[in-house]
Parts: sequence; C-alpha cells; structure tokens
Amino acid sequence: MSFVNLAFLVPLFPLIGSIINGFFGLKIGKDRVSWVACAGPVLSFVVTLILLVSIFFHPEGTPYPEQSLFTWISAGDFVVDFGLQIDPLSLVMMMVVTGVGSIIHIYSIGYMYKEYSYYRYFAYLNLFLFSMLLLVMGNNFLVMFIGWEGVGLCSYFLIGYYFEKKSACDAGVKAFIVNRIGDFAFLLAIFGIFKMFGTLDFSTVMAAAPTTLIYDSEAATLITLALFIGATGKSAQIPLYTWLPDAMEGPTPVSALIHAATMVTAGVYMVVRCSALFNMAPLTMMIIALVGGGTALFAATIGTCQYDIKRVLAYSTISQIGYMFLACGVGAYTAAIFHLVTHAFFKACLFLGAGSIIHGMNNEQDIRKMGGLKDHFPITYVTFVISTIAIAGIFPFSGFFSKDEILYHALMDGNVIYWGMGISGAFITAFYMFRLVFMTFHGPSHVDPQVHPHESPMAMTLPLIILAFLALIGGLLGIPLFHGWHLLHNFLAPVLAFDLETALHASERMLAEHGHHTSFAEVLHQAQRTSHNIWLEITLMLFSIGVALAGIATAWFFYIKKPELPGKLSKGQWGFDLVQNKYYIDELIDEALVKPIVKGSDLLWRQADARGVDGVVNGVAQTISLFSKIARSFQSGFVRNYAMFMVVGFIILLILI
Amino acid sequence: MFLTFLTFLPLIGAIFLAFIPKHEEDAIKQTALAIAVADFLLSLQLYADFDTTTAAMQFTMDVPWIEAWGISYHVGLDGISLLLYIMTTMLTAIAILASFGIKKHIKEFMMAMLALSTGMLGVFISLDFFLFYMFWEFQLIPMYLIIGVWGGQRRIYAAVKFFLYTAVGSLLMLVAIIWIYFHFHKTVGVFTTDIMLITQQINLDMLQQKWLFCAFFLAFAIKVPMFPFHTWLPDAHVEAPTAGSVILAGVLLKMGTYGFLRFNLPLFPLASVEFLPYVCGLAVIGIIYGALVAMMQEDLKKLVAYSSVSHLGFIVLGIFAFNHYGLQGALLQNLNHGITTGALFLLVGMIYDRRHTRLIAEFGGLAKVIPVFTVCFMIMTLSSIGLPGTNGFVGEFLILLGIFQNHMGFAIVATGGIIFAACYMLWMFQRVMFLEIKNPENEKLTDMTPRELCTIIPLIILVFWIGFYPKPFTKTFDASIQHLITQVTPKDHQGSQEPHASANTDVKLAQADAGSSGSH
Amino acid sequence: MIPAPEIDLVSLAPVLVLSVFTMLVLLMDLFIGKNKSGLVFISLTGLLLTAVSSFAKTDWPVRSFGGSYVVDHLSVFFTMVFCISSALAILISIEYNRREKIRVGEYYSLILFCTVGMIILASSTDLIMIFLGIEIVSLCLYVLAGIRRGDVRSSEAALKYFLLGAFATGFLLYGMALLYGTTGTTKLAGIAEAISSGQMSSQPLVLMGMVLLVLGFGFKVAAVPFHMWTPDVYQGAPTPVTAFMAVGPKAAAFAAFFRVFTEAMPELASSWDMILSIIAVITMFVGNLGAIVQTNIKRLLAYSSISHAGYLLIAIIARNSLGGSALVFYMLVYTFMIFGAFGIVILIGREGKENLELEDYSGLGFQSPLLALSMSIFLLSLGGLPPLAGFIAKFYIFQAALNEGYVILVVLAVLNSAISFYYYLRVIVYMYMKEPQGEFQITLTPITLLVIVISVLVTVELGLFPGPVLSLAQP
Amino acid sequence: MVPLTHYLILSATLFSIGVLGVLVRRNAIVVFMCIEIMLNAVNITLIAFDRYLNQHDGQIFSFMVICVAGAEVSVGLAIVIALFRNKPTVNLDELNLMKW
Repeated sequence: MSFVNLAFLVPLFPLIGSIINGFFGLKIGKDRVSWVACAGPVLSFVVTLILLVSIFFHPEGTPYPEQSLFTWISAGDFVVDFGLQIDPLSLVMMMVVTGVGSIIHIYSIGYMYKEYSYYRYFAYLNLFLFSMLLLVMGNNFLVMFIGWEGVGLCSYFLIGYYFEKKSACDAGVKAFIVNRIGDFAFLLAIFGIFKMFGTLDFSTVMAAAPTTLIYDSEAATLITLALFIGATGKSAQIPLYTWLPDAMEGPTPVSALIHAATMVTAGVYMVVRCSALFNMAPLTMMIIALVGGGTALFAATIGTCQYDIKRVLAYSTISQIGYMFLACGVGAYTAAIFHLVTHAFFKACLFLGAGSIIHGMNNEQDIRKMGGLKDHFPITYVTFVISTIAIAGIFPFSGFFSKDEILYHALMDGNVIYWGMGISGAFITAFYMFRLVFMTFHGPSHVDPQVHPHESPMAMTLPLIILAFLALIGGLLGIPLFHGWHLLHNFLAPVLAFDLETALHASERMLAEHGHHTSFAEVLHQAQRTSHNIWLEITLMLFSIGVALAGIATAWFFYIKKPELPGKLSKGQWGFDLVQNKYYIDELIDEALVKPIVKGSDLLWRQADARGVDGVVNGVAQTISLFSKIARSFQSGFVRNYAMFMVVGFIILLILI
Repeated sequence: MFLTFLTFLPLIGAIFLAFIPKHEEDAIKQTALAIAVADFLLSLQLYADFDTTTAAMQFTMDVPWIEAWGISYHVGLDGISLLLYIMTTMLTAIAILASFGIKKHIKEFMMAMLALSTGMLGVFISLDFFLFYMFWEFQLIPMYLIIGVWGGQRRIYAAVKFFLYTAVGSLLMLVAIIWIYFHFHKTVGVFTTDIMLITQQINLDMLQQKWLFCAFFLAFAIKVPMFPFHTWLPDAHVEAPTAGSVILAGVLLKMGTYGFLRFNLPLFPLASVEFLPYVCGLAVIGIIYGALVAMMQEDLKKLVAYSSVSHLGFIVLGIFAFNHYGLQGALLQNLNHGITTGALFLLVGMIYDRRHTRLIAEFGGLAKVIPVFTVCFMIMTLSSIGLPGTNGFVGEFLILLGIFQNHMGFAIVATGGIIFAACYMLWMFQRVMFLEIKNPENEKLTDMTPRELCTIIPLIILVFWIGFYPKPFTKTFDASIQHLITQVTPKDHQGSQEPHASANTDVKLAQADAGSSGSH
Repeated sequence: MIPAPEIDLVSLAPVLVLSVFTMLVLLMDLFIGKNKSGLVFISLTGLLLTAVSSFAKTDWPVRSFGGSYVVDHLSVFFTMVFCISSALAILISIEYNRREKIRVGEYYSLILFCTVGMIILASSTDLIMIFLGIEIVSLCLYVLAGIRRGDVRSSEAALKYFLLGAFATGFLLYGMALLYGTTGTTKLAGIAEAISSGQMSSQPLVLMGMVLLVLGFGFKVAAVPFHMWTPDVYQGAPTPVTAFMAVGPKAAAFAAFFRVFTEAMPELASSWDMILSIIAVITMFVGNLGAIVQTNIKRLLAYSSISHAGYLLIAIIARNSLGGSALVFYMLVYTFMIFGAFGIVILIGREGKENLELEDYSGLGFQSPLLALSMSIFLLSLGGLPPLAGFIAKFYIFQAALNEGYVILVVLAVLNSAISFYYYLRVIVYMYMKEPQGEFQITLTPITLLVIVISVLVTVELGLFPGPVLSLAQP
Repeated sequence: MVPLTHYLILSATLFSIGVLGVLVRRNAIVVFMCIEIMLNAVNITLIAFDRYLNQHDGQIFSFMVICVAGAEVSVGLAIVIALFRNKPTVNLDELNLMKW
C-alpha cells in the first residue's frame, strides 16, 4: 500500500520543527517560531488522516503494513530495524497525539507568548511529539523504547522549563527518575521477550505468543509483570504515581498535552499493544485490574481535598488512567482505548481551561482564591463545565460511554470487587470535579483585588471550544448498546483478535512435553461463559448515572448550599489531614528510600572508598615506607655494628644449613 | 608498513617538535595539531581498506626482531582493535586541540602527548607479547609526566600512584608472559612470543590457566579499573590536565578491556568460564558502587571519574557474557565511553578554565549564561546515562541483552545501574546548569569559543551517529567476535552457551555483510 | 716434588698486557708534570689492547696452568665489561679530578691494577688465584676510596671499607681453607669431583666452608647482610670511584661467585640455592626499601646497587648457561647505566659544591632538558622499564630463573622492581615536577658529556635491538 | 703425633678470638691486629691440612696469605694515617659522618 510509505513523515515533521526552533529559534523571531512549531503537528495530522483513510481500504486478513526505514542495531542474530507500523491501534493513538497535539500547540502560542525562551518551549514540545509518535508507531519494542524514554526526557525538560525554580527542577528530575524505574522493568521485559521469542518485532511476537508462552507460566507472568511495572512508571499508577502531581510545575499546556492527554496514557497503549502477551498471564491481569481499580479510587480520594486547581486535575488524571488499566485488567482493551481517547479530549480541555484561568488571573492556582469566575471567563466556563460533566459520566457526554463500558466489563469479565472500586471511584470523581467547578466559577468571589480576571485570547479559547465539542460527541465512537455500532471496537478488532482456545491447547501440549499434564478446560469454559447482556448493561448505566448525579448533588450541597460545612467537618479530622497530605506517601518514600540511599552512598564514599579501598592502597605504601625506615636504621655508621651484622648473618646461615 | 608508519608518526613528530625553539609557541601548537590530525585522517584509510568478512589480522607486518629469543616485530589489526585504533588517533587530535591553552612548557607537553599517542597505538596493534608489553609500559611515562607536570595540587601523588599501581599489575603479567614463553617451548618446542601462534597452539590445564588468568586479569583489571582496584582513577583524573583526562578515560582505560578480549578469553577459555561469576560479580559491584559514589561527589571531575568506573563495569560485564550481543555491546561501549566521557572531561575542563574550580557547589544557573555550552553538556549527559537515540543506549542495551541471556541475576542488578546513572548525572546537571545564579562570578562566564566547539562537535556527531545508525561501526566487529566466541566456548557446550547466536548467526552475518557492502 | 705446570702465557695475554701498561703509567707519572692527560691516553690504549688481546685464544674453553686459569666465554665477555668499565671510569675521572684537585698519577694506575685483578678473578678456576684476584682488587679499591686525602669522608670511607674488607677476607680465606682441607685440592674442578664422588673428609666442614665463601663473596657483591659498608663507602668515595666500584669489582666478584658455586659445588646446589635465594630476596628488599628514604643521590644509587646485587644473585641461583649469559649481559648494561647516571651526578656538581642532594635536582627537567632526559633514561632503565636496556637485562634474568622454575623468587623480584620504581621516579619528580631552587651553573665538560652520550646511546640501543649482543652473550 | 682436629680446634679458637676482637675493640689499629690474628688462624688451618694431606698447595696458599697480609698492613696503616691527618683519632666510634 503506497500511502504507508508516507508514515515516516508523521514523526519527521515535528522533528524538523524542533530542530529548526532549537537551533535558530532566537534568530527567526517568535512569529516564525510559532508557525514552524504548529506546522509540524498539523502536517503530521494531515498525513495521519491520509493514512487513516488508506487503512479503510486495507484488505481483510492480510497483515497490516509496516515501513522499515533502516537496520538500526544488528548483533549476530539480533537484528532490529528502525521500523514504523500502521495499524488501527497505532492510528487511533496517532490521531489523538497529532490532533490534540496540534490543538495544544495553537493554544500554547497564546499561553506562552510572553516567555523569553519561547523557542525553547516549542522545540521541546515538537521533540515530544516526535518521541510520542515514535512510541506509538514503532513496529518493535526497541523503537517504542526510544519514544518511551524520549517522551520521558521531554517531560523532564518541560516540567523543568522554568529552571530557575528549584521545585520545577526537582519535579523534573523526580519525574525522570521515577520513569527510569519503570523503564528498568521495561528493559528487563524486553530482554525476557527476546530470550523467549528471539525477536522484538511486535507482529512476530504477538503472533507467536499463544504458541510460545505457556498459559499462566512463570515466564509469561514475569515478562508481563515487568511490562506492567514499566507502564505504571509512565502512566503514574500505584506505586510509581508520585511524580505526576509534582509534574504540574510545568507550563499548563504541557500538563494538558503530556500529563493528561498523551504521554501518561502510553502505558495503557503499551499494555494493549502487548495484549497477546497479557492474555497468557491471568495472574498479571488480576494484578493490573487491582492496581488500576485501586489507583482509580485512591487518587480520587486525594483529589477531593486538593486546593491547587492543577493538582486536582492531576489526581483525577491518575484515577482516570486507573480506570483504563482496570479495563485492561479485565481484558476489555477496546474499552481502555476508548476511555483513553475520550479522556484525552475532556482532560485536555479541562487542563487548558485551568490554564486559561491561571493565565487570566496572573498565575493564581489556588481555588480558594477564586470563585464566581463564570462571568469573567464565559467561554472557559462553558467548555470547562462540559468537560466536567463528561468526566463525571453523564449521558450523553463522551465520558459516560467509555466509563460505563469499563464498568460493565469490570463486572462481567471481572468480578464485583472491580466494579465496586470503579463505581465508588465514579462517585468521588463526580464529587471532586464539581467541587472544583463550584469553588472556581460559582459562589462568592475570593479573588485578590489586585488581580483583574479576564478571558483569554482567541488562540486559547478556540482550542477550548474544539476540545469541548470533542468531549461532547466523542462518545459516538463507541455506542455500546448494539455491537455493530461500536465503531472503535470493530476498528480495533483485528489488532486485538486473540484465540484463547488454540493458545490453551498449545500450552497443554507444551506442558505435556515437559511431562506435566494439566487441563485448562475450566479456564476456557469461564472465558466463553460471558456473553453480551444488553439489559444488564442498561441497568448498570442507569445506576452509574444515578451515582454520578449523587456525587454532583453532594458537591452542590457542600460547596453551594452550605459552603461553611466542609471546613467545620474536616477540622481536626485526622483522616482529612491524611488525605489532604496525600497519605504522606511522598514523605514516606523520602524517608524510607531516598534518604537511606543518599546517606548510604555518602558512607560508601567517605568510609568504604576513601578509607577502606584507598586506605588499603595507601596503607601498603605506608607500611613500605615504615619498613624502609627500619631498614635504614640498621645503617648506624659504626664499623663494629657492621661487622656484628656480618657475623650474625653468618651464624644464621650456619643454622639454616 | 602503513600501520607501522601511522603508529610511529606521532613519535617522529614529537622528535621533530624538539627542534622547534621554545618561544615559537604557535608554531609548536600548530605542528603538533597538524601531525595528530594527519595521523587521524590517514588512519581512516585503514577503515576504508578493512575487510569486515574475516577475523584474520589485517595490515600485518612481521619482521624478526630479537631472533635470540624468537621475538619479532609483529603488528596487525582486527575487528577488535581497528576502531580503538582510530578512536585513539582521533582523541589525540582532539586532546591536543583542547590543550592549546596550556601555559607552561607547551612544547614538552605537546611532545609528551604525541609520544603517548604512539605508545597507545602500539598497544593496540602489537601481536607479540614482548612488543605488547613494551608499548604497554612505555605509554606510562608520558602519561605520568602529563599528570605530574601539568596537573593540579596533588599531582605528584596522583602521578606516582597511577604509575606504580599500573606497574605492579603489569609486572605480574610479565612473569606470566615469560612463564608462557617457556611453557610453550616445553610443549610445542618453539621459542616464540607471537600472540597469534601461542593463542592457536598453546594447551594449558585448568590449574595453569587459573594462575595465568589471575596474573593477566590483575594487570587489566587495574587498568580498566575494576571495583577494588579503581582508586587510582579518581585521583589521576582529578589531577590530570583536561587533555590528560580525555586520553586517560578515552583510551588508557580501554587497554584493560582490550586486554581481556585479546588475552584472557582466547588464551584461558576454561579459566574464563571458571572465574566468570567472580568477574561478573566485581563488574556488577563496580557498576552500582561507582554510581552510588559518583552521586556523592562534589568535584565534577571526580564525579565523571566514578561514572567511568560504573560504565567500565558494563563493558567488562559484556565481555564476560561470552555471546555475540554482549561482546558487540562491549566493543561498541568501548568507543561510546571514549567519546562520551572524553567529551564530558573536555566540557568540565572548559568551565574549569573559566572559573578555576570544579566544585559543583560553585556553579548553578549556567544554562542562562552559556546556552551553547549547556546544550553540549546536556547531550553528553544524556549519552552518558544511555538515553535511546544516543550512542550510550546501543552499547548498554546490547551488553545487558547479552548478559541477560546467560546470567539473569547479574543482568537485573546491572540494569538497576541505569537508574542510578540517571540519578547522579541529572542531579549534577541540575546543580550545575539549572536553578538561579547564586555566585556572581558565574554571570560573566563566556560561552564556548570556536576552538572549543571544534573539539566537541565531532563527538556530538558521533553520539547521534552511533545512536541511530551504529552499523558502520558494529559491522567491523562481527567476524572477530564470532571467532572469539568459538575460541572461548568449549566445543562441547557451545550450544548451551548461547541460545540463539550459535544457531543461525552465520546466516545473519552473511546478510549483515551483504548489506554493509552495499551501504559502504 | 712439585710437577712443573705447563705455562701458557698466550691465554694470560690480557693480564700481561694490562700489567705492562700499568707499570708504564706508574713510571710515566714520575716524569710528566702536573698534567696527567698523558697517563689517561696510555691507560686507554692499554685497556684497548687488553680488550683486543683477550681474543688471543678463540677455541674456548682453554684451561691452562694445571687447570687454574681458563679462557672461556664468560671470562672473555667479562674482560670486555671490565675494560669498558675501567675506560669509562677513567674518562669520567678526568674533569672530576681536575675540579676536585686530585692530582695523583697513581689514580689511573690503581684503576688499571684493579682491572688486572678483576680479569684474574673472572678467569681463574683455582681458589688461590681467586683469592689473589680478590685481594688485588680490594687493595686498589681501599686506596681509591681514600684517594681524596684532604677529605674526612673519603678517608673514613676508605677505613671502613678496609677494615670490613679485611674482615670479610678473613672469612673468605677460612672458607677456602676448609674447602681445600676437606677436598684436598684448590682447583674448582677437583673440588667438584671430590664432592660428587663423595670422597671428602667431612660433609659439615664443606658446608661450613661454603657458608664462609658465601659470606666472603657476599661482602664483595654487597649482598645483605654483608652490605652494610656499601652506602657509606659509595657516599664517601669520589664519585668516579663510586661508579667504578659499583660496576667493575662487583662484576668481577659476581664472576668468581658464579664460577665457584656453579663449577666447584654443583652437587651442593640443593643446599646453597636455598641460602642464596633467601639472601637474594632480603638483599632486594633491603636495597629497595633503604633507597626509598634516601635524599643523597649517591647513597640512593648505592642502595639501588645493593638491590641489583639481589637480582644478579637470582642469575647465580638459576645456575644454568642462561644464568651465566644473563649475568654477563646484565653487568654490561648495568655498566653503562651506572656510569651514565654518575656522569650526570658529576656534571651537576661544581667546584666547592657537589650538589648531591635530591633538592639540587629540582627543575632540572626544564633548565637543561637533555641532561634530565638522559638521567631519566638511566634511572628508568635501572628500574627496568621497556624499551630500555635495563628491562631486557631483567627480562633475561627472570627468564633464566623461570626456566628453572623459581616462580616465587621471580614474583618477589618483580614486586621489588615495582618498589624500586618509586625512588627512581622520585628523582624524576624532583627534576620535572618541582620548582628550581636557584639557577643551575652546569658546565658541560666535554669528556664526561661524551661518556653520558655513549651510555644513553647504548642503553637505548640495547633496549631496542639487543639481538646481536644477546647472541654474543649466549655460549 | 697430634691429630688434625687439635690444629683445627686451635685455629678455630684463634679465628674466633680475632672475630671477637674486631667486634669489641674500638681502636682501629687493634681491630686491624685482630684481623691479622684471623688471617693467621687461617694459615694454621692451611698448614695443618697441608701436612695431613701431605701435598703442598696448602703451603703455597699460606705464603700467598702472608704476602697479602703484608700488603694489607701497609695499605691499612697508610689509610689510618691519612685519616688521622683529617681527624686526629683512631677511635672507630668517632667515625660515623656517614650513616643511614
């Protein structure tokens, strides 16, 4: 398919943009910088559209096209091409990345215009797009890993964009290092996969997975577990989530693009990409589901007590991604991707809205100093509310469809616990999101008199409108009620197709070869039992809408009806402090992990190295010089001593004989 | 002949320099630079003529030297040494260019640098034990002088430590060499010190192999330096002038790893397999230990020095993975470390020239004042922490991949090292480059001069070249590595040694070479 | 009734020629005035002719005088070494003597007489002859050591050397007497076969005699614990004499040592190689350790020469043909290194101020680069760093020892040369890495310079292309 | 007739006396005399052996020894005198300008 050969353009455009801005940004002036910067993603978006169209003409059953640019690494039989891959899954991601990316670039023009090192910002941002596109387009683990670390790097740069601020730098480093921990696991997984499969190409590995791995075997579990740990690092799940809230130190558009829409969802993408592997490891799946659900709930609770507008959104992001992982955990990959897309829309919109507010109130972020802003920020207000409703999951907004699909699958393919986590999370989400809205836009104004709130320029409001619109209609991608209507599902089906039955039989055969005879019959039976039950689904929907509404109502009660109530209630409540201080997790890590390491290595250096290892070396030297002093001290200068030594030596020799 | 010429060209140049009067400083500098650059450019010819399909020695020259002892002047290059050789010539040129700022005794300095270059090149080409040992010891002297004369406060201590530490190791190696010399005579009946011949025909039992392995290992482990023998390195690096550090990190340390590849593995395969756990253990300790200690350093050069300890640990690990990935990674990492760490030392040297301090606490906020410098420093930092897309990643990945195939435990711990690498490098970078400027002196820093840029840019290009398209470099290794593996792995359990490589490597190689011949 | 031994003056040629010229020098000294350069000329010619005449017999080995004198590979090569060393000694003496006002003509004749003794020592195979040789050498050295009559140190050195020397001679003699008594002959060959055929009157006395010989020779070659005189005497004696002592007589002593132990009592090797190994190890350690703390260059070189005696002992222990050649080659190389080094020591000094402290060398490296460079070459060669002659020599000795399987010994020796690097480097540190104390007033006197240049050339040449000389040294 | 061992014991005793003298006496001249005693002890040994083995090498040897001893005396005394010119003492314990 000839169009596919355009694939390389998609990442190329941002790269060019980044290079131009990076090297000549200061010379060519801000306007040109903005043009160059926006040209990149927009062009990529266009190309992506072309590819998307072309994919529809892709003949059924044939493997999806890949474009191999050149051989990257080759050592013996280990050969990795620098290859790109165009299949529905990557296309969906590309659409999101380039689409939302373009919008946010345009937004950034307005938001960052006052900055001195405007060019630097856009160079980073383009570079980020490049890496992100590599991540989603790579046709093997290693190219994906380039993007994987690349986005980490860019987020490091962008978080630390205001590098004079210590907090910003620390946040950047923290983000990078926490990500590195994830990458460490990811690397190990890659090694393991190579050891098992002898290659790193997705297509080959996924095709071979059912027949190579043994269902529920150690290897499968360990590899997938390592992959998942990598994902948690990138996607800020328990236990590696702490960097994301701090990451809010970066400029708001960055938070919108990287820490809401695209990068943080890379983990989900990766899990879905490797679905074939995960399907072979039920244990890992369970862990994923639990971690996802747990995170969804946990982060949501923290979100209820935050006062920094961006941090609230950050925690909500963490919890929403938790939902996606919950979906993956129960094998509902489509649902995960679906929620990923819709989330990209409304969460980006929310962040940009927050950005617009911050922009309009000269960098005020504390919602206690806001209130009653809806008159000052009409557009922002509307779009913000739309997205909020979406995230709360009210029909017919996009969030409703995606979240409910997840909840449905959590109950059907998983169990009631998962569902419980999800539904309670949904309640809290609705609560704290509307708390945010109420405290920001409604009620009496607590705005600092010096500050004069004002609506943002066109360049910023337009993206808001677009995103709000998307958040509104995004749900159409997957009308759940009737199978045929679920566009996304049909679209992704070929990628996610997985024949459990043959896989299980293959495993049984392989085990038999090793002499163990086990039958996965009941597993198979379990899997086939679940069938699509439309009425159940509808009831679930109604229930969850009810829950969401309940959450909103509670928020309204606390923050509009009786604004003084929360203060009274929370006063002196240890539970409240605990939650407000994010369960003291950061402090805990700092005490239990960081400080010991620093202390330990300091000890290692000053004691073990300087005193110990080097001490031995110098000690040898000292002993030698000591001996030499002894040796010379015999040399008394008296003839008779010399004679004496001769005689003594002679006698000793005689004795020796 | 050409090889010999290339090797001794710097020495001749050094002698030629001696005749230029002291006060003609510019003439001296330019001559030295011209010689070094010429040597580098000519050495590229070797790459052009190199035949990647064979593991045999190329550009060989073999003339009898001391017939009485069967010693001959036997030199040549193979895939293992080729790129090291070229890198040496390149780094020499860069180092000389970088040290134009030297104040005292510029003439002697340049002479020492050139002489040093000949010594190092000789080590990489010599195929005769005696010759090898001669060069091995010879290059100590110029380095000793460079550290001792042009170094910092505690330069004498550092220089003497460097010299003695290395000498002790290599002298034991000498004993081993002589022992082999006689053993070979007893068993085979010829008095010879020809490495190739001995490697082919020597037969040692386990015990002998163990002892000899230890003797050689000590010499090279000190040079590398591996964990317990590393303490000379920080001192030497901190005290040495910039050029000295560059050469030290770039080339001298590689002699150790080169020694492993050229001697320990082929000569003592059984012992190598026997000692593998201990060596790998030391390497892994070195990785983690070096990283942790580096994290605590207050002196930039010391930090980079300890990071070298950590990186070299990776290389040794790769060598002792005994499979194609590991070895290839190790060889590539040899270059990478030379490029990256060399560049880091250059950069540190530049701010040292401006501020006359290397204490991290003295800096901060440089990014605002000297952006270009910051960018270069960033690139090298990233390459040092092995970010994909830079050279560091390719090497480290292959090494870890290789060791993972055979020894998962070591691989897992070593992979943990990359986390710490990120920690200490980024933390350092933040403290030096970011945050606001505390020290007013830093405000009037000047950005890189064209000359300094000339020293860095080639290295930056290499960083990305190797990062994205390492083929031109790796393809020179393949044949030699294949040969080495067959030497190391005892025939009976070769299969178990490498799950995939042994089966269809040759096919792959054939493809690789086909592709390379096309691209090249 | 004593059977008249066959007289073979031809094989005795070197001794005779040299003796004649020595007499000539002695006589001429009476007639020429204060300027002694004529004597120098005669002496050099004499040495040259001696060297030539030592090839009078070429069908080695030639045994004459009833097997008490032999012309063989070892002796001839050693004769060469002696001639070279004496010549160099005379050359570096000239300007030194002029500077230090040593105007005694006997100086040169003494050196020549000493050389005669050395030749005898190296080529005699009879205890009596050996004793004579040793005594000739020693007596000359006693006088030479004290030749600066006005200087207390010189005289003190002389007295110390004399007393201890005579003392050692006593032991040596006693040992010889015992050997003679127990085996009934003074010929080395005879002793050997007496021992091998087991017809010696008493084993213990032989062993005792052997130990006494070890003491006697050990004193001459300055092996621990009989080395105590070395540093003092080397320091006190005039510099050229020190250089001469460190090379010629030591070489001769080693030649005799080697002969006696390898030719007369190979049977007892099992017992003496143990003793000698111990002595060798101690000698190396004491020499090197002692040198580390020295601040006086002459004393430092003295200690280093002690340690070198240790290495050379290893060659004797190896007691194979390799060992002999290694010994010879080492001595040859050693000659040039030492004379070169001492030549520079002489140059650094000036009238009234000998500049013997290491501080006096500070900054030499950049004041007069070539001088410093040559000094470094000599020192590093002494330390045994390739590609210099010293390395080849050490390599040779290690070969000899390893060939006999003395691995431990060689490892210890190797460690020692690592230690020795430390103090050789110390001098280099002073020359290159310390700031100069004051201006150097170095008068580059031509002849001394010549010696240095020759030594440098040889040291490097023998390091890079030892082939020809090695093949000469090997029988 | 007196057996060989008596002579040997005698000479050994003399030799030891000489050695002890060297070790204990301070006066250079006296020390030197002790050394002479040692040499003569050796002579006795030589002659004894010679007689016992009845051949003549021993006698020749002893003659040599006597000559050498004479030469040593002359040189030694000369040195002592030379020293005495610079530093009026023959006490060995005052002669340690050079040490360590």
